[in-house]
Amino acid sequence: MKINIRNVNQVTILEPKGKITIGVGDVALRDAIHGALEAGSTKLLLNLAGVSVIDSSGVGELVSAYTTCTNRGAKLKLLSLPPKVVDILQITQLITVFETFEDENEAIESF
Amino acid sequence: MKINIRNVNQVTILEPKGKITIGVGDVALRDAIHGALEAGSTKLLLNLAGVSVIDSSGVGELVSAYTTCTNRGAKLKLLSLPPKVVDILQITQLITVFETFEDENEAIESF
Amino acid sequence: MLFSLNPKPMEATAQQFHVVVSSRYENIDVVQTLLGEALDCVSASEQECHWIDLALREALANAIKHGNGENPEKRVRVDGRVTAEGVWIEVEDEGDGFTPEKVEDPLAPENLLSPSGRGLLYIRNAMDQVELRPGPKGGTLMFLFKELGASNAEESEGS
Amino acid sequence: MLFSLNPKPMEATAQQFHVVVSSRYENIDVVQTLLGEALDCVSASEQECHWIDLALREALANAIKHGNGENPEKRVRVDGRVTAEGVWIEVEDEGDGFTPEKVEDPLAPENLLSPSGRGLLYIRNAMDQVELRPGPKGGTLMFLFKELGASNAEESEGS
Ligand SMILES: Nc1ncnc2c1ncn2[C@@H]1O[C@H](COP(=O)(O)OP(=O)(O)O)[C@@H](O)[C@H]1O
Ligand SMILES: Nc1ncnc2c1ncn2[C@@H]1O[C@H](COP(=O)(O)OP(=O)(O)O)[C@@H](O)[C@H]1O
Repeated sequence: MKINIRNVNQVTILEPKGKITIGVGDVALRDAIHGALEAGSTKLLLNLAGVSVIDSSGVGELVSAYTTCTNRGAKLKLLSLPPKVVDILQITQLITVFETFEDENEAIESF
Repeated sequence: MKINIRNVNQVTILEPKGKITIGVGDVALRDAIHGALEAGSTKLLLNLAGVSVIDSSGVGELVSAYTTCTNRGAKLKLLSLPPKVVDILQITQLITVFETFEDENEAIESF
Repeated sequence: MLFSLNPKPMEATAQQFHVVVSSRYENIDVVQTLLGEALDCVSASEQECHWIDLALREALANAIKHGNGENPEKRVRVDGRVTAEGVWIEVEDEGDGFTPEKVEDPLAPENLLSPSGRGLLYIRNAMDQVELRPGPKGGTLMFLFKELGASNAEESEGS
Repeated sequence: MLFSLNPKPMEATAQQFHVVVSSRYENIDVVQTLLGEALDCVSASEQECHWIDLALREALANAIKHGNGENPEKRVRVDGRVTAEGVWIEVEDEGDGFTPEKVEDPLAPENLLSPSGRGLLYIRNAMDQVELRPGPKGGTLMFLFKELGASNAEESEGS
């Protein structure tokens, strides 16, 4: 898994590519989120378009990222969820927990 | 497999890293050798220190590289063969076909 | 005679695999490749492959993590059988077993934002039948079955 | 009863695997992982692992290339059994078979610089026993055996 990170209008956009699964991908995601928070970011947008596989550990990391951000007064929103990721978040009733967007500009303006 | 290529005193040094095995690594090696020859190189030095696995297809590519170079009036020599590669070339009586070196400078000066 | 492995034959109608791997998460992808190969042969749909893949990943992750405590010396056995009718998977670990009834419900409001505890739910959602049993040596044995070629309505439960 | 895979048990003393993969060179690494896992369990030496790995690679490459003509629809079966005493491997392809006696000697002067033709020689060098036979459906069946824990002198034949 690779994570591309860029900043637009003070929003940190994280774009993981590949598998967010137990062992490697989940840890990489956690590190990237923590890095952005350490750098002082309070507006995080996670673009999931490039996620090919996610498992329960990956979902757990999404939830942890969400609660960590909230606890720190930062906001985490999700962008471009592939249908399979939507399915997987729906099964565990998490889809409504997250604020999700289809369009990057719309997401950026929402913060 | 990745191949790093650099030039020292008109000698093209090719440094493959990883597996020279059927399907991917063998083709990558062939392409790199052909590329160097197309670029006009006549002195090629193949550093095998980074080769983790080689199979008969990889050995076949070494032999093809040798004959292609010879047919074109270029020279191909080998550098830093791991013990396992030496074993494998010995089994098929190829070790004496190649001029091999331990030391890069010595190899470069030999051309 | 040199050999007596007595292997299962290569059938046109049933794909089988039997593997034992050490408790490393990288091995999940290795086993996953074998399942994918078997599913390819029976032309399972992309949706079916996706859910079975998820179930197997979760089952292996549990075996490696909770069963074998990430101890690479402990092993996980996986047997699979795939036909046009369905997929049967058996996963066995060398752990101490557990009582599935005692596992907390990840959909309970107090667990909704828990960082873990969703694997079994995903497995049950993805497969048609899930059975957990103590293994012969005290570890966990998990049996999974999913019918293939079922109606689309059934397949896309999750969506 | 949900299940009847009737798998081989997870033994402490013998590692077994049974896989069927499509004719793609990437799958050589998948099978190689399973062999490596099995060899790990019996603490085979690095030299032993290296030569058995090479033999299996060559056997699979031949099955995929010459046997199955790189047709990904055709499959290769691999059965392996590893104990502290030795390694048994069986590889079956879905090709048309061949006559090993007709294969040219790669050590003959006129073949020494041939771009191919060395695979079987490497296999024979790496293993203690090699048997080639027509498979039940006309493909090639290859049986390989190598003793483990033999003397170092024997192991490092190639060096
Ligand atoms: N193979 C296993 N061996 C022992 N305990 C297990 C096994 N599989 C699951 N469990 C137990 O069931 C719980 C729930 O598992 P699961 O739903 O997959 O979520 P998670 O793995 O995120 O904890 C685990 O926390 C563990 O206590
Ligand atoms: N599984 C197989 N099915 C059909 N022919 C085979 C098989 N394995 C080997 N052969 C034949 O034996 C020859 C020698 O094989 P090998 O020594 O491995 O060298 P190479 O693969 O480089 O040709 C091959 O060229 C092929 O004609």
